[in-house]
Amino acid sequence: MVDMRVKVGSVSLQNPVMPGSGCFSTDLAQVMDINRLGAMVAKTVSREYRAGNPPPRAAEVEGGMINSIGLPTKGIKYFFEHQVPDYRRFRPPLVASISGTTIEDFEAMARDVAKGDIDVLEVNISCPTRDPKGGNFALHAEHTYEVMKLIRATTDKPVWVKLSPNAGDIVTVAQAAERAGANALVVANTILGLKINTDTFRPAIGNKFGGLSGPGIKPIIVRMVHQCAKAVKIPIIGCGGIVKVEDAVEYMLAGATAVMIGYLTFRNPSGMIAIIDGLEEWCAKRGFARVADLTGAMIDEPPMETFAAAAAPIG
Amino acid sequence: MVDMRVKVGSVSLQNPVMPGSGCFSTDLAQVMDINRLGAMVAKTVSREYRAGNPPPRAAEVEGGMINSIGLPTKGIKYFFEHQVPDYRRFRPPLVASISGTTIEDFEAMARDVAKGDIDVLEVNISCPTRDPKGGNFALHAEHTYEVMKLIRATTDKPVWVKLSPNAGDIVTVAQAAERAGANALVVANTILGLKINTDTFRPAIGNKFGGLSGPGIKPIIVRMVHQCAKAVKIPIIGCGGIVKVEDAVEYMLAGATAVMIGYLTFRNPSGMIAIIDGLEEWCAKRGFARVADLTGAMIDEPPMETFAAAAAPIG
Amino acid sequence: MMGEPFASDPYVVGKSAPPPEPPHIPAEESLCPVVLHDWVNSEYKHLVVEASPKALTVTPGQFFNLLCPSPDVGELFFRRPQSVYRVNRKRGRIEFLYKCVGRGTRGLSTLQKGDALNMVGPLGVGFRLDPAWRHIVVLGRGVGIATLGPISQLARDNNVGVTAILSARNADFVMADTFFREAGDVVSVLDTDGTSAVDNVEKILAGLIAQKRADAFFTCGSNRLFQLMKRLGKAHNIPGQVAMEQVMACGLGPCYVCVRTFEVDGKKELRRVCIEGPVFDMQEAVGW
Amino acid sequence: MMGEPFASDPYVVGKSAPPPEPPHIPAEESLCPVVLHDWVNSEYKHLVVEASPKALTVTPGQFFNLLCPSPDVGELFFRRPQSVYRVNRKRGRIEFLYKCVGRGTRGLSTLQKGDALNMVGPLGVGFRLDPAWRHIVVLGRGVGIATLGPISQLARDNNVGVTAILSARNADFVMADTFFREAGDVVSVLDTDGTSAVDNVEKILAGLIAQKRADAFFTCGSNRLFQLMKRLGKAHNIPGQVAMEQVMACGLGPCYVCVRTFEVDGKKELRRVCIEGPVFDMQEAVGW
Ligand SMILES: Cc1cc2nc3c(=O)[nH]c(=O)nc-3n(C[C@H](O)[C@H](O)[C@H](O)COP(=O)(O)OP(=O)(O)OC[C@H]3O[C@@H](n4cnc5c(N)ncnc54)[C@H](O)[C@@H]3O)c2cc1C
Ligand SMILES: Cc1cc2nc3c(=O)[nH]c(=O)nc-3n(C[C@H](O)[C@H](O)[C@H](O)COP(=O)(O)OP(=O)(O)OC[C@H]3O[C@@H](n4cnc5c(N)ncnc54)[C@H](O)[C@@H]3O)c2cc1C
Ligand SMILES: Cc1cc2nc3c(=O)[nH]c(=O)nc-3n(C[C@H](O)[C@H](O)[C@H](O)COP(=O)(O)O)c2cc1C
Ligand SMILES: Cc1cc2nc3c(=O)[nH]c(=O)nc-3n(C[C@H](O)[C@H](O)[C@H](O)COP(=O)(O)O)c2cc1C
Ligand code: FES
Ligand code: FES
Repeated sequence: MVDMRVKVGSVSLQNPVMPGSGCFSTDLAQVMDINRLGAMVAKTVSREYRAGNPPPRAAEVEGGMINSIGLPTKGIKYFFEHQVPDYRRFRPPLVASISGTTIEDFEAMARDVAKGDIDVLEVNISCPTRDPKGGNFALHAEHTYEVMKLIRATTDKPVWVKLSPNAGDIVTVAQAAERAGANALVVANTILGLKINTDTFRPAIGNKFGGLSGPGIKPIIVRMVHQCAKAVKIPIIGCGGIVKVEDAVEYMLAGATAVMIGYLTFRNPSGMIAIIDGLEEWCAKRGFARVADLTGAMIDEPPMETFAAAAAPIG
Repeated sequence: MVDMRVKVGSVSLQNPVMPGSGCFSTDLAQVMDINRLGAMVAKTVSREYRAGNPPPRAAEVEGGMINSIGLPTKGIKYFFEHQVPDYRRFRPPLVASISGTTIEDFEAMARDVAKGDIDVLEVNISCPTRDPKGGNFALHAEHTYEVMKLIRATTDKPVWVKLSPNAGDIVTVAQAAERAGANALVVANTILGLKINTDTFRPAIGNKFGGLSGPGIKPIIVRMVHQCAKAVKIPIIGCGGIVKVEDAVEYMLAGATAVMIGYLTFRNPSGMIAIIDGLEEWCAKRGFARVADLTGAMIDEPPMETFAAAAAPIG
Repeated sequence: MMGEPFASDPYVVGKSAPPPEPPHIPAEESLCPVVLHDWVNSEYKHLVVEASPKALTVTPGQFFNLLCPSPDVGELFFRRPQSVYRVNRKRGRIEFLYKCVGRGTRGLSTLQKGDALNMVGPLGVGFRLDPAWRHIVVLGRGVGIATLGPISQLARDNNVGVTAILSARNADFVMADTFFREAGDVVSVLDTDGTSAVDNVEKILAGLIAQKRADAFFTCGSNRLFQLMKRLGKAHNIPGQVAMEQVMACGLGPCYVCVRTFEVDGKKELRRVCIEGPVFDMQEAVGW
Repeated sequence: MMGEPFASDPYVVGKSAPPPEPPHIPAEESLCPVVLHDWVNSEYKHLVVEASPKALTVTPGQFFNLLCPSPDVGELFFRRPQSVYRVNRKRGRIEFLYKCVGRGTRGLSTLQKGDALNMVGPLGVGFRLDPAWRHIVVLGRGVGIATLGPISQLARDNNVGVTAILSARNADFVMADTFFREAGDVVSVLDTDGTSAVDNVEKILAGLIAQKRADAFFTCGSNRLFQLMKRLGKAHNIPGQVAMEQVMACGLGPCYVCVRTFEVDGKKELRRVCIEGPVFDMQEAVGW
């Protein structure tokens, strides 16, 4: 028996696997048992109704996809009146993701959403599909600090912040978020990309630029998780390109306490359940009594070969 | 007959396809006719002998590879005594890539290398395998400006600069390079990544972090090429994940004047030749008399569907 | 690497009992053996698979999201939606009629008899049939014809008369006319002889309306013909349904990739084709 | 997407004449039909392909870089180097003996008779045979045995005596002993009976040295045994060659992925296994 529970700060999860925001809704009850998830993460919500970006909204690329959905939302009122009760039919903790246009808007959103029937507030300051420069507050440490400091003051509930891989220096951004009082980091959102259709000469998606996700970005995000884990004390949730059990393990070895999954669900609708089951099996086979012991267990030494001298750097 | 010639500033190439630095040497004459290339790009050279990083130096990832070779070099003396004459057995223009440790070192390298028998000086200020923060001068606009300004003053030969996709804002770096007098931008070097071996719990490569290349990074780099092309007037050379003719076309549509290829050569040793031939065929089929006409030919409008209103954003 | 073609554990048709599961899970991933897979003309293929009990609950207009094999060594990522063309519940079979247009359908076309097709479904909101209707008109073009098969079959089973207007480039591409003939009258209109022109189709529809053989309209496959039916439907107060398409990622509702524009009381809104459709009210749809 | 499995235009064995090309291109990408592909024990497979004229110029110790099919839907990227185990120039065939260890070799093992294998080669610097030698000793373990095949064959063809010491876990994994027996004497040493212990192999080698049946040493496949041979070679002034392995990307020289450490006059240096090797001077190699 493997103990699959993990704690993301004060939040206890029955297992470390949850969906990425925007890749999950209760519609998935069509194909899977939502109660098996570590947590439910709702689609990012804004205060007002937003239609989102023009279609086509997604396109395949080698090793992944790009999307520009544009954060469509029915607004905060609809969220609490219809979506939250709908989520509450299921047992896992509910993470609400919020977005805002200005720092004041973010603060007000945090205040209003956190007092609702949700368990965790996830702050999406990193959506690349709204700002063509590739993110939002999460591109800069100071901006992140300012917005997170204000948000932190609005609530006692756990606050997670979703960082942007488009930041030039994600480590200082992570440290700024920690200083501002964030309880956990989600590393990371999508990477800004462009695909041009060589038949039509036009961008492949309606908004021209879109966020890259899927297995192709995994080495980049695993690196960021590792760098952040070395630099902060708060837990990290790894997110980007997990499509098999070993990918989840890799994120945890790099320092993640839990993981989020997007892309996989599109191809394998109940893939998250398979990852949960597979992770338990993997731990059992490798003799890990607690999945939590994987966190940060990477051996930070070169992969020395048998005869050490042959691999050692010289000169 | 398609006119395959392109001009990268004052440098005329018989076609727009050349190797990326570090992915080419005259050893490739074992499998291909080097004289068919648009240009030859030599491996980055430093002043002194460098052994490079400990093996393993590369690992496969989904949609690409990571590598950390560590810029091994026999030094500038060996470069001119043995390597340049070796390259000169072939006809395409020779691009020498240089690296330095400090700004003074870069300036001196530029002075010494540019006066040798080479056609273009490529300045590699972006190698992610030397600095674990993911690059070098190319991470910041000011640093790029300073080093390029000094280098520019050392020579009348064309100077290209290879930018880093790890920069948070590659556009301002590109503009700084242009202001400093660079004749062309190479966009871009590899993206810093990490792969952990889930059997051994150790990093997959000897230097822990490595640079990600291959098709998985293409949407990111195509986006950067497009952004830079909008922001600068000097020509851009697109580089990252080209494995088929349409990839080269996509880079040119995004604004590239020419392209560089790395990854493909590892799988398909004479792949560059196939891209040259295929590009000519593609142009002929699509009615382009000059391959140069593809540069920047992306139609910068949404991929509207037949019935425009259905695709238009609302609200 | 992606590893196995699916991380989840699909229901394997003919190999295992359906896994025990809570009753509220209406769709599933299943591995369905290919029984038949033939070209019907130079562009369209007819695919018949053995389906799982859950898959066989599919209703007219619903679709499956198919894991098409890659046609080359590159990876193919998104599933490809295909609506069901025919269901044979007695023999436990589901049929698709699809056009080879790109990598996904080209990959699909490589499946051989006996290969297993990974399908997720049944998905989406299908057609509604009001038993009070006495006669309906279905108007399809190209692949749209496939989508209109099951509703025509259902109408016949409920003793509702069907006139099927099948529009195609030429006689080769009038597919399934014998199948539609079993369900009712068939009128083929072609580009080759000009009968497919909107004007001519309008005349045919006007005639059916005049004869009171048009209690409801159904269409799929052509924006031009959809706009025509919408206009006539509005003018003559005939209820209508349209089956729409859009690029999909999840096929299940969460991702909001598959939206189209709709208009209700002058207000535009976006709806998801995969879960709010693919069948929509004809007057609310804006087109594509 | 990657599109075709190769962007370049390989030489297709049996299908086309070699493309006209400048004479200075010694290696090539070729598509070689599989003639035979059998398991020799639970871990090793024997692969025989029809090879191109250029491929058949391979010399002992050289290798090919093989495009292994992916064993699953994930993409496999790097080629996998395999040295040649046997060449049959008369029948135009090249043979490999390889161990299934990971995704690449598992993918390789799925090739069926008649399938085409995409190979690049011949590559690298092979073994050197000095016709003045009267008797050589080859010492191989595991897959290393395969690599030592061609040099043993060449020695015999040049009337140089060969003693082959084949080290293996147990009798099942002593491969190709009949093949080596054709070339000379075979001594099998096993883990199961302790004969493979370094001490025992040292005794055997000392015996051969004493009998003057060791004009040169050749080894491949075990660092332990390599260190032993290096030590004895140094002590007795016997020239030696070792075939080494390293993860490769290009297999051709440019990328510097495949380096190992060497030591000359107390100075360490890195050399590329793919083009400066895979066969190196035994005294200069440091090991692995
Ligand atoms: C609900 C629904 C039912 C359908 N039923 C049928 C049917 O019965 N028969 C039939 O021939 N076709 C049907 N289609 C269309 C079919 O899904 C597309 O032809 C197919 O996805 C094209 O894939 P491709 O890779 O071959 O072509 P691509 O080259 O990828 O694309 C060709 C066109 O297909 C569309 N497309 C691409 N990817 C997707 C995707 N993931 N989801 C939806 N559309 C996409 C795009 O509009 C694109 O322009 C249906 C589509 C939907 C949404
Ligand atoms: C010059 C040379 C000749 C060889 N000859 C033979 C032979 O005759 N018979 C035989 O069984 N094996 C031989 N090998 C070893 C063979 O190349 C590896 O076993 C094979 O690459 C493993 O691939 P994999 O995907 O199955 O395993 P993986 O799981 O990828 O790796 C298993 C091990 O193989 C090695 N390896 C992985 N990728 C590469 C690569 N691209 N290049 C080199 N090594 C790699 C690594 O050390 C790794 O630890 C030779 C290697 C070299 C360099
Ligand atoms: C279609 C789509 C919609 C998304 N919407 C959101 C969103 O609303 N809010 C958010 O924080 N992230 C959003 N994301 C990002 C994902 O949560 C996740 O960070 C990213 O996709 C990387 O994970 P993956 O590679 O497993 O997909 C979205 C991603 C996709 C593909
Ligand atoms: C093994 C390897 C070595 C490289 N060495 C260098 C180098 O010395 N100098 C340099 O500027 N870029 C170097 N690069 C980067 C490539 O030139 C190129 O920018 C990158 O690989 C992206 O292109 P690709 O996806 O086509 O490989 C190297 C890349 C690889 C894979
Ligand atoms: S395809 Fe995801 S919501 Fe429709
Ligand atoms: S594998 Fe590239 S140099 Fe040896």
